[in-house]
Order: sequence, then structure tokens, then C-alpha cells
Amino acid sequence: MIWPVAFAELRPIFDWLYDMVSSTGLPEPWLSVVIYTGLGAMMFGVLAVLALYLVWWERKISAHIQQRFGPMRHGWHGWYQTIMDAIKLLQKEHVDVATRDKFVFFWAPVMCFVAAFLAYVTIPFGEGLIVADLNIGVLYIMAVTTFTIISLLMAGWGSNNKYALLGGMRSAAQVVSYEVPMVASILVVVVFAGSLSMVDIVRAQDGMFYNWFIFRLPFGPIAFLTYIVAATAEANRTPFDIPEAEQELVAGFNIEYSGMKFAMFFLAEFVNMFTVSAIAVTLFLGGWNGVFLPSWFWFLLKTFAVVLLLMLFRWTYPRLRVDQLMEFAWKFLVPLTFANLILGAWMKYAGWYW
Amino acid sequence: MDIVKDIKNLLAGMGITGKHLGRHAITIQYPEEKWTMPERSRGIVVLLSDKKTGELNCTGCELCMRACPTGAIMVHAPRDEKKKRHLKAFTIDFSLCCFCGLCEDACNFCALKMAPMYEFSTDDKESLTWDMKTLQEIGRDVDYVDTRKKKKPVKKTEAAKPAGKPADKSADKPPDKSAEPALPEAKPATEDEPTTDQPSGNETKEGEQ
Amino acid sequence: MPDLRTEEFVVNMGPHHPSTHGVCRLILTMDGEKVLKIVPVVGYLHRSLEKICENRTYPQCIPILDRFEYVTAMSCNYVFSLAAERLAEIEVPERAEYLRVIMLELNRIASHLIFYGVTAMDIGALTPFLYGLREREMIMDLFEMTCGQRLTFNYIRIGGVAKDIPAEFIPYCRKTVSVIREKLNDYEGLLNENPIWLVRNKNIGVLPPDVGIAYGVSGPSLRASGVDYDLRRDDPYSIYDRFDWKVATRSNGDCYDRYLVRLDEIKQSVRIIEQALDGLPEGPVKAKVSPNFKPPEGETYARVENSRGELGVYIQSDGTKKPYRVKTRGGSFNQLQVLPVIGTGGLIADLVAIFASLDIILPEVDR
Amino acid sequence: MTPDELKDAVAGKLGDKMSLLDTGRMVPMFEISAANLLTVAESLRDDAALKFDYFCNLGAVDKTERFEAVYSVASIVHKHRLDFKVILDHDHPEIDSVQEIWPAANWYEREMWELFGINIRNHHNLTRFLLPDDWDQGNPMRRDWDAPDFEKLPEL
Repeated sequence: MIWPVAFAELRPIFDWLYDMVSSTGLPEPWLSVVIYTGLGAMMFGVLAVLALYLVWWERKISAHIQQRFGPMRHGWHGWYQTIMDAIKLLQKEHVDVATRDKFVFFWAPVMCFVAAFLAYVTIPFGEGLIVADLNIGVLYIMAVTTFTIISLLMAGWGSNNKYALLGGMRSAAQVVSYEVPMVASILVVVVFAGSLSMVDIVRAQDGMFYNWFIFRLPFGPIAFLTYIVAATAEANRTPFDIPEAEQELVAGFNIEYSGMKFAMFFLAEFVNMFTVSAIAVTLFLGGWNGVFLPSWFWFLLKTFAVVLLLMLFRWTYPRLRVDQLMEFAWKFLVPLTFANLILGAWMKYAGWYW
Repeated sequence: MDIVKDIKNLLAGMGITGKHLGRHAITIQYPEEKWTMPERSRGIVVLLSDKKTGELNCTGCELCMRACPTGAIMVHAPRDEKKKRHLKAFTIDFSLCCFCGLCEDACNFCALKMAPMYEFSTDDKESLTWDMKTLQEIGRDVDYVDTRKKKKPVKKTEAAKPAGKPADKSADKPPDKSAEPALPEAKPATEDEPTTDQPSGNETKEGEQ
Repeated sequence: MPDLRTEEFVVNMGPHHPSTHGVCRLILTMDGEKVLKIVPVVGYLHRSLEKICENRTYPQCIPILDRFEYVTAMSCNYVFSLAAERLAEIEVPERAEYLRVIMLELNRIASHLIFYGVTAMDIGALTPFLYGLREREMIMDLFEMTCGQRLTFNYIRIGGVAKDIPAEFIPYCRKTVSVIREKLNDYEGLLNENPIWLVRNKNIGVLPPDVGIAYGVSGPSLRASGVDYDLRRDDPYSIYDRFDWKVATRSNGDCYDRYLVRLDEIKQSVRIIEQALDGLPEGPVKAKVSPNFKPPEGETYARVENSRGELGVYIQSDGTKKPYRVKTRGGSFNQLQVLPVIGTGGLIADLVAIFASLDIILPEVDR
Repeated sequence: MTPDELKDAVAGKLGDKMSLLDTGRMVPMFEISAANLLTVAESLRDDAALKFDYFCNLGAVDKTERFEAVYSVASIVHKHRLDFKVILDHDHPEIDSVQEIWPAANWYEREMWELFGINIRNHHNLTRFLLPDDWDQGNPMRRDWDAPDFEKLPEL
């Protein structure tokens, strides 16, 4: 069996489940398939709830910034409001435009949803709490998060709507552009950790907070800031939310979607936000490292702090224009991150670090 | 440096939103809590009743009906043989009403008032036409100041009364004029008014200076 | 190999679009993100107010014209009353003039606060909208305690105002203006120096002064281009000459200056209100006007400085109770007319910013 | 300039083409014949002492036997204002476009054309403006226009 390395803390439960499944007498390849499907389903459940929770959180945060209440009706401060919303959206009728491209239109939200969840294979939620510690973890995450833009393009194209098409094109340009500074800022960390594996990167930041890469690298703060900026753009959050800029493109790529298809885009956006925050925590903020409290708690705490930062961005800043966005990426972020990367690599080579 | 200044300004913006994050909400949860409406608030038009007798103050003079810019008020008060009006029907179509308050200003008999009530939404447009009974019921507990003149209804002197009065209490009263076929014998008040009304008879008589 | 070429396409922005304030339709011919041609299509909100007014008596016209420019309905009340008073040569009592000025300036602030919020929202920042409306609510409370309505007031009448202010008005009004003055720091801190706000607004949609004058652009939009022209001072009405205030101007004429001019105007309005509250005399609030108001035959075009520019009403009277002809003119009408001139050639995001910065509302255009 | 000075100045300069009416209140009101409109408008705008460069308003009035087109123009520099009107024939109302002189007049003329049925000569863009695209019920601002669903207030 491949997986038991991970999940040290939840070992008894998994052992029990493993025994249950293996007692059925399934031959080995099928046994792994069943187990991984089960793990995937668990992850899916956790993340779906998490995304719903984030939606609620965003609504509360925005409400409090604007001195409103936000959802208050369902439960204490409306805590299950978004669950009810999701149920409502599930029941809603799908309104499809007659001129859509059926295949592309249908699969776009599915792709978006799947792509958003794929990244969680290699995100360490805690010590040993990882689905699979791939030795190319960072590369894998970079690959699958970029997958999202295909779905946005598909949505833009399949809707047969000019606003949607503009939104899809914008998102393609944006995500491709911001991928470059994002990778370049991450590479500094990889260079210093000497590994692409997420677990190894976290282990390289063991100890107190001054061991985190954000404080330890020569240009850690710069790498972190550029990563956050690029990640905001990747997650289509407000200073960079031009693909769905509602004042210009009404709703951008998802203008023709309704009901559950829209909900899938919507939830995927929040899952993406959590993804980029989790990556930021893993790479720069020491991952699960922390004292006294369990590792997964530290991880979630830090991740939610980054999410809060992203939410504050959204409710404070205006939106950039599409060409200014590109200019910012190519003329400012890319040179900065590459200079940072080269400097970092040279320092690593020269041994000037601690 | 430019970048430093920009980052400083960006952080200042976040500081302002962050500062508000901890403050208490200024909105209220509407159906549970409600504003206390100011007393002048113009909501539903209600018919007022006499505090002692409990009868409607309305005399059916139709001034409000003429003042209404949308034609929302319908008053039916035919005269009997002694030229006395009998209020038979008084309906307000709230789907037409624009809540301008001109009817309230036009009324000389404290017969109607715009009460600070606003919850009368419905899903049926027909049910927005309220009749006299309903308006009276709602107006029962509406407080008002009785400013009615206790003058004897002498025919010709009363005619001049409403014309001179509104300026004192600064109410704007735009009743219609005389040439109304639907109202054969208008009350002396409205009959006389147009004739006494000079085209430029609007000088401020008691305005200072 | 066939030539690589792009194709222009037409986008229908509106009638229902988040950034056309109201129901306006802009037919955009676009090359990618670039706007090549703008054709505004208006009339979706045409309620023929002018025709309705022909069938109403003078006092009845005022609540109808409340709906003409509902964001600053006080100005609509006022400009109609002003025209009618000029026709009939009515002298308005002193206290009424002061109350009118207070109300007009409060309404100007309320309108500029909406502008502040809506412009920020069109550029993508959602929070300023709520902050702007928060202070506007206080002004609306003032209006409600005075005349009973929050939006369509019917307060300023021919010959004065409808009612005197209640006792709690003055302390609450002083509190409101001081709160607004204090909160202006928040507004400015959120956007004024924000680099994103600057790149989105600076040098976008530059309106040269000669173009602005030629197209009849008025109010803050024209003053942002450096034209020092304010009807409160230059076509005097009411008692503005008694107060110490400045006409706010800026020089560049871009979206950013149009935004700043409006913030400056809020400050000036606060000054005027404070002085008016200090000097508020006692006395009647309404001249004696017959309920059957009949101005003599004649015609006049009255105009006042509204938050969106020149708000004018032309009344022709034939000596009866009803105006023979009422023609209304709003600032947005001309500002929407100039939009194709200054919006063409930019990106669609710029168009949204320009539309917002001209502060166009559609009921004023369609009437 | 005060209204009285303005009255004299305009009468002195363009007295042969404009005649003063007594209906105007606060601001002098002149009358111009339709043939003179363009020349008068141009000299009003270009004259250094008058300089009416700002177009305020244009509204038509249906007087049942004739049409009046009432123009209001102002000067930004001299801060004065002037109204003038052009009397038009009721059967074949036609007027020159002043949008070459004041571009702002463009939409006002379109509105006048649509709502009153006054034809504008040399206007670049006389197309449907405020009314619905499929409007076929005539010119609604004319006094004799009456739509089947137009409810007047009950006359009392």
C-alpha cells in the first residue's frame, strides 16, 4: 500500500477503514482504487463545505467592513445561509441559451470544478495530512491550477455571448501572464528548499517563525508579496477580477450560466482562493509549523489569515484595467521576480543565507 | 520613492476598511426592528375621525380630490335638497398615489392625514384601492392636532375663509377652479375663489420687509 | 496563408447593464477591448413628464417634476418654483430662502455622495458605495423629518417652502455636516491617493474646455475642465451671494478631476450650510400664494446649479392655472451627448469610468 | 451685462433681424424669423461683446396655429443669458439646424423633430430618439395629440 506514510494523526481511523475494505478480499490494484476514491470523496466533502463556509465568511467580512449585518437569518449569524443557497441553486432550473455550444457549455463548469479540487492532492494540511506527497508537488500544483483557464475559456466560448467571450479572453490573458511571476516567485523557495515536494518544503521551515521562508530568504518578503499579487490574479479576486468585471462585462465568462452550473463556478472560485492561500502558507509561512497546537490547526489558522488578507483586498481596492493589468505583470512583476530569483539562486550558491 | 508611496497608500486604504471591520453595524434587521418614523413622515393616507364623536371629519368637499396630481382620490359626496353634502364613498388608489402630501395640505377640516405607516405592500394591485371603512379603521388611532375652525357656517363669510387661511399655516392648497361640470353647485368657497383671485394677487402681505 | 485580421463587433451595453445608471443603451462598435464607436440610445425611461405637466396645475407639477431628477429632487422643486415665481413676480420670505439654500445644499451633498459611491463601484471598489450611502442616510433623515419623504420631497413650493423645519432639525443638521466633514477624510483616504484609482482615472476621458462648452456640459463636469462657471454665482438666484464660499474648479478635465471637483463641492456645501444655519432668521416660510395660482401670461427659462449641472425649466404661461408648456433641461442630457466624443478610442473599462465620472442619470435625459 | 444692457446691446447690433417681445421675464426674449436664424445665431456666438457660446435649452411650443421654437443661450465669459424664439408655420414646420453653431443643439433638435414633428434642415442624424422604435402614433407633444390609452385627470 502506498499511502500509509501520510495521515499519521488519523492513522487509527484509516487503519480501521483499510481493514474494512481489505477484508472484502479485493485484489491489490482495485483495493488502491477503492481507497483513493474514498479519500477523494472525503477531500471533496471537506472542500465543498469549506468553500461554502468561505462564501459565508466573505459575506460576513464584507458586511462588517461596510457596517452591515450580512446574512443573519439562518442560524447564529446566518451560519448555514450558504448551505441553503447551495440547496436552492441545486434545485434551480438550468436556463441554457439556444445558441450555445452544447458540449463546451456543459463541460466548462465541470472542468472548472475539477481543476479547482485537483490541487489538493499535494497540499499538506498538517503533519502527515496529505493525500499524496508527490516529489514534484509544486510543479504539479502549478500545472493543475492553470487548468482553470481552460474551463473559463470554454465557458466564454461555449456561451456564444460577446460579454462571455471577452471575459474568457481576458481571463486567459490574465492567468497566463500571472503564471510567470507566480512561478518565478515560487522558484526562489524551491531553490532554497532544494526540493519540489511540498512536505520537504515545509520541513525545511521547521522550528520557530524566523525559520519561515518569508523571513529567512534574502528576498523573502518580496517573493511573498509578488506571490500574493499573482495569486490574487490567479484566483480572479478584486484588484484583478477583470474576467468577471461586473461593471464592464456584467458577469464575464459565467454570464449565461444559472443554477448549479453557476454555483460550480462560484464555489470553484472560493476553492481557488483557499488553494492559493494554502500554497502561500506552505511555501512562505511555514506550513503546519507552530507550537502547542496541532499542526492542522496552525495550517488552517495561517491559511485563513491569508484568506482574510485577500478578502480585505477585495473590499478595499478598485479594479485595474485590462491593459494596465498586463503591463503590471510583464513590466513590473516579471522583472522583479526574476531578479529576485537570480539573486536568490546566487546567494544559495554562495552560501549567503541562514 | 514611488513604489513605497504607492504601497503606503494601499495600506492606508486597507487600514480604513480594517478599521470599519470592528465597528458595529449601522443597519437594522428590518422586520424584527423598525425605525420610529418621524411624525411628519408621509405614508398611507388615512381618514381621521373626530376624537369625541368618532365620526369622520370629512365633509366631502372634494378639495383633496382636486389637489391630487394623479387622480388617486375619489370622493363621492352628493348633495341633498338642502345643499348639504353626504359623504357616500371615499376611495384612494394607492397604486396611483405618489405620496406628495398635497391632499393633506388642501384639507381644511383635518379630515385626512398622511400617517407614518408604510407597510401595505401586496401582490394584488386591485387590493391597493382602499375604501372609506378601511381608511377610517386605520386612522382611528392616528394622533392629530385638531385645527378646524369652529366658525359658524355662514355662507358668504366661509367662502373667504379657506382662501385666506392656508397662507397662515403655510399650507399649499391647490384646489381646482370653478368651471367644473361634474360639480354643478360647488361649495361657495370654491365658487368664489376664482373670482376673487387676481392674476397677480400673490403679493406678500405679511412677509417681512 | 490568409491574412491575420481582426473583426469589429457590436456590443449592446444596456439597457440593463450595471454601469449605465438607469436604463441607457450604448451601442458599442468594438475592436477587441477598444471602443471604436458609441451610439447612445435613450428613451427607455421616457415618461413624458412635460406632457403630464401640461395637464396639471402649477402646484401639482411639483410632485410630478420630483421624478424628473430624483437624486436631487429638491433642485427640481426649486427650479420649477423659481420659474413660477419669476412669472408671477412673487417675493419669497427671508426664512424660506435660507431653508431653501440649506435643503438644496444638503441635497447636493447627498447627490455627490451617491456619485462618490457609484463611481467607486463602477471602477470596482464596492465598499465606498456603502460609506457614501451611510452619510447620505443622515441627510435623508433630515429631509424626512422636515417634509416627510426621503426621495421625492415636494418641499419647496411656489412662494416658499411647505413647512417650517421641526425643532430637532438644526442640531441634527449641524451634527450631519460635521460628520460628513469628518468622514471626507475616510473617503479621500480610500481612493484619492490609491494607485489603482489613479491609473484608472488620471488622463482618462479628458474633456477639453472648448468641447465641453460647445456641447453644453455644465456643472462639476465642466468646472473640472477649468471653466470657472457656477450658476449659483454667475446667474444669481436665491441668496448665495450672502455666503462665503468658493467655486471649486480643477484644470485637467479628466475623470480624476471630475471626481475631485465633486469632493471639493461637498466641502463648499458644508460651509454654505453652516453659514445658513447660523444666519437663519425667524419669520414666515411661505409667501401668500393663492391656492389657485395663476401667473400672468409670459414665459421664462429658469436655471439653477444642480449637482449634475444646469437644471433648467422653461415655462410658458397663458394665464390659466395650468402651464401651457413646460420644458425641462437636465445636465445629464448634454453630458450623455458628449460621451461619444470623449469616450471613443478608449477601452470599454475607460468608458465605464467616463460614464460614471460624468455622473449621468437617465431619468434626467429621458424625462 | 444686466438684462437691460443686454437688451440694448442686442437690439443695437442685430436690431434689424430681431425684435424684442414683452413676454420674457427676467431675461429679454427676442423673436427671429426662420430665415434669419443661422446668421443671427452665428453673430450671437461670434460677437465679442455678446459671445453666446453656451447653449442652454431649446424647446418647442405648439400654439395650435403656429409653432414656437424657444432657444436659450448663455455666455460663459460675460455670464449673461438671452432667449429668442422662432415662429414656425403649423402646417409645414421647418427650421434650420443650429448644431453647426452649437453642437449641443443636436439632441434638442432631434427631440423637437420627434415630439413635435418639426422638420430640421441639415441635421445629420434625425432618427428615433425618445419614443419606442415602433412608434406610429404621431407627435405626442402636439396639443391635439390624444392617445387612446392616455387618461386625463378627471376635470372638476
